[in-house]
Amino acid sequence: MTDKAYEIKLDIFEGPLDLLLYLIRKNEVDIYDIPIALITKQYMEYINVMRSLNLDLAGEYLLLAATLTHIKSRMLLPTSEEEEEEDEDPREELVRQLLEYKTFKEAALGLDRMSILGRDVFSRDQAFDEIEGDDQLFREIGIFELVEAFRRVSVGTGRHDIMEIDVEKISLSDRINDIVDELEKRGELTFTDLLRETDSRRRLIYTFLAILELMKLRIINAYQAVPYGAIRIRLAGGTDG
Amino acid sequence: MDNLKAVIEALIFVSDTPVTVAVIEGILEDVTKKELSSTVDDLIREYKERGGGIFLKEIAGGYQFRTGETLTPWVRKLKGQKPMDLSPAAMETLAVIAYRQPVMKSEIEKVRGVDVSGLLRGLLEKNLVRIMGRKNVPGRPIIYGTTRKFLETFGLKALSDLPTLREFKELEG
Amino acid sequence: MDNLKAVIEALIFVSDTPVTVAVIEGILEDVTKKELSSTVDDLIREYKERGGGIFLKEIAGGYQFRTGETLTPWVRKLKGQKPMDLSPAAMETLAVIAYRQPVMKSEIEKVRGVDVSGLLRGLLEKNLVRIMGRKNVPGRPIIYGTTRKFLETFGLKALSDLPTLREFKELEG
Repeated sequence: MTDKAYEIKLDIFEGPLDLLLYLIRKNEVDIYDIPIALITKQYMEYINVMRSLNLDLAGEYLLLAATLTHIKSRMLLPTSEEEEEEDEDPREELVRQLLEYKTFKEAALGLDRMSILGRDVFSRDQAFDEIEGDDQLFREIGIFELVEAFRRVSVGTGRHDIMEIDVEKISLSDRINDIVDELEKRGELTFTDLLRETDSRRRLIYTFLAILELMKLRIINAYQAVPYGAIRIRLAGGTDG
Repeated sequence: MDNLKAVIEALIFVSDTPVTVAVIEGILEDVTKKELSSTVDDLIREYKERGGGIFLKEIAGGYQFRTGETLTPWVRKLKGQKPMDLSPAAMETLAVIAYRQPVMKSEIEKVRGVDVSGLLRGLLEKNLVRIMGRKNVPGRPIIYGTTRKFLETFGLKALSDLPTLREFKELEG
Repeated sequence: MDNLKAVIEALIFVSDTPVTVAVIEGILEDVTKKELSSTVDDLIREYKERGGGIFLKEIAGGYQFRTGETLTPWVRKLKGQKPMDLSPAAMETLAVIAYRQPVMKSEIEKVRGVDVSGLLRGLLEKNLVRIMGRKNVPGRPIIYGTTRKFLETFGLKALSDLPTLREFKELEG
């Protein structure tokens, strides 16, 4: 095969597994019994051509090259007779991966063959809407749009403290919201109302942290009628006005 | 052409403005204007005789499907239910509240760099944002957080389902 | 109601997204769900038997008029726009998400053997894929799934309407 032939094929591969599938198909070999030496050799040839063409070779191609080489060397190792039955075929994991990839590659082709809106079939264009919509109704908005909006403002300020929000911080907000919800519903709660026996350690910690944060912000007040009595919490000063 | 009527119908259907005979002629090259006109007339008659919910009408020198005039009340009712979108500015304000809550207005403004009073009012009215309380310091600033409806609108089980910016950045590859 | 069929037809016609039976029910208050469903079915059959340029289809849990599949070349000519084009790599990524959802990014990458960050972002931007939340495993990774728009784009009634995945013979032992 000449370099020219490689060149034509290069950009049509969706990744190393795709290249491997192509080689298996081209050589008309059984995917369940891949001649590893032959396929590895051809795979390396492709990799070398890509390199010589200074193509940006994704690390994944090299990773699979290493895997192939490793399998090849394992296939060459002699195995003793009693080991043989237990030993799995060194190719097994790779074959499994290839079969799975092949399944989804075909599923993708299946999707592509469907009647795609805007490509094969069309619905009616809606240029304008003469009637205003209802303010209380929302279409379901994707979280992606929300995060994207947050990223936009954060990048604008260039401030690191804004960017740095972790799962812990958001989980704490969850607990804060739950507690305020409960207080709005019931007016007053005791400390123990907020803690359930079934709570995980993590949830207990978040509950305490949330109460501390709410007290620090003075969104809630804590009372104790008698010494050592139940600690009661209320929303401070009401939420209106 | 066998399916001339079907093609014309599809063309008029997908267009958001009335379709003229000249436009159809440009698409179906080997059909005469006369043939086109008579086919469109057939279609108009068919829809009229059928007496369904939609009719083919001649409008502004072209043709367009329109809903029957007697059906306007129902159509209006449907259109009135059309869900609203949030403007990018409202979305950004909402995002800051969602991620930074419980948060004061001054903090939101520091991040967004502009006054957010109007946007906040809008989000409160839409019940996506709520007042969680007032901080007991001079000026008694209001503290904001998100609502249950916020979670529903975004299909979230809890706020902790929100991705962090670090996770989001990973998508840039 | 005498003109129930006409009203339903008009409602589906004016909407820019598939209209569900629930939405129609909310507009026509005194009609039963059963009556609505059977009337919609009548309409679907009518358009099918007529074999014209438009058809009523069940899409994403609702109903929408769409042009006939054989008319694509002409409609495309009228539209003159480039259709939404998904690269084979994007289509593969979408296929893994569609069939494996809710799915983590790392799972998609394991199947495809390549990094999918950019592709995932593109699919999120096109609103074909959405963030569904987090998986309850250590690290709470983000999980992805398909959107309503995915169903609309591929003309599916529901996810269960996806063609069955042709799984390959598992390895023995």
